[in-house]
Amino acid sequence: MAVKLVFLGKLADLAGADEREVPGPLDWLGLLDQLEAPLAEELRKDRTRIAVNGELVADKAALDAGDGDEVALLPPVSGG
Amino acid sequence: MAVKLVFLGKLADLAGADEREVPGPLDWLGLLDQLEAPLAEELRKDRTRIAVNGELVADKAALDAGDGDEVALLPPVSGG
Amino acid sequence: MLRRIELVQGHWDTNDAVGELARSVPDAGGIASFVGKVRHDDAVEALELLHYEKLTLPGIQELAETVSRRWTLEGLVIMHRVGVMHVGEPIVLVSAAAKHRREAIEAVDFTMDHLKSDSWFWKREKRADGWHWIEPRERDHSDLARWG
Amino acid sequence: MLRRIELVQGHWDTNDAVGELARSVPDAGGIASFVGKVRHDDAVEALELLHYEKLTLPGIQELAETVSRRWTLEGLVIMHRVGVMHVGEPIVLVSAAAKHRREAIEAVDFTMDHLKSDSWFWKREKRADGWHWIEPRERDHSDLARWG
Repeated sequence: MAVKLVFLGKLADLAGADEREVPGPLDWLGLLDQLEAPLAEELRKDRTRIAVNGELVADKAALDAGDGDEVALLPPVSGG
Repeated sequence: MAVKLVFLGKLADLAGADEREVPGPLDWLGLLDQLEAPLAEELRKDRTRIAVNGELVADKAALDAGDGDEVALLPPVSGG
Repeated sequence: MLRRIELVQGHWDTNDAVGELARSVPDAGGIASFVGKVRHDDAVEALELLHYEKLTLPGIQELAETVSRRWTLEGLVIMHRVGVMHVGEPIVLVSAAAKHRREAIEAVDFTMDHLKSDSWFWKREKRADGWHWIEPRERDHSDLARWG
Repeated sequence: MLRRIELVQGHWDTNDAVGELARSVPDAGGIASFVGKVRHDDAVEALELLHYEKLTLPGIQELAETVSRRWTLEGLVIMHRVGVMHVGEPIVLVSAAAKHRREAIEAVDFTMDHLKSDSWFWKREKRADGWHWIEPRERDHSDLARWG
């Protein structure tokens, strides 16, 4: 078991993959630690959101994910 | 030749026919003269319009139709 | 611009007309449509829409001109049924194709408001005791006022 | 109320979906529809819409809930294409059936504004030099502001 990171939109390009597994538990600083600099920079932007198991996290700094959780990194949507 | 009167909507019911021929020339008072009282009453209402050969008459009192003209009596539309 | 303005005498397939418009203007990014149908009403057996040849279609053509000046459209279809019709049958189809969504939707909205309140149709309903003429609705006039 | 909310993987016939809605809600007096298609653009070879399973469809279902609370509808169809698509293909269909015209038209307008600006899709275009991500448009946000 681990935490599954899901990269959406251009973040998948930056990550070089749609998904990645990282060891849990995972908080905000731990997540930034796991990411290459360009990804971490995108993630810090206000308009980049995070969801845990499909639930949006209101305050990214309060991220609290454990083994088996799916953490999605969501850049601004381009709309339908 | 004569003036053709065309009755639309409920005016056709009142006239008992869709069309009627009357002698020309025909002005506003002459037209009222040609019509039975219930029809004349409807025609006097502001919202009842007149068209000559498909052109709306802005001021009914200025009606001026001659032989061969088609005068349409138009009650308020009910819409499409 | 493709334009199709018609009075229709019998039942017709509104989907066919929308599909034909879509095929005719492949570059349009969006197509907005509205289909109005005869509503079910227990008391009403049939509806009849009467028109006056010298005014009704020319009036709708003029409305189409106004719409085409006000919005940038690739195509505009206005088809309006006349004669006797029954519940569930289409009365009117308005379909507008445009590069941009808002133009297409607003053009349909505007056209419907004007058709409903401001076009040369006289309507009557057949009830158990015979035919009854329908008077204009206040609502139609307030709809029209939206467009300034 | 009939509701059909779908993400569509391949090409589909929007007219079929509108026709099916019309048959399913025979009492609706009006059906308003909007179809958005991939616009022709010399520089763009293909368009790809990506979605996130845990958010995109649930988000559209929530939008449909909001629309159903705000307007009295007989039926609502929202179908949105995902994956790679080409010029002329439909991206989105919104179709609303209601007793009253204004409800149907406004519901479609509102749904489109929210789908375009506020739903979980990421879009990229394939040009001669490869794929490019599309940034959100300012226009989409001003469209949304119309609904207060």
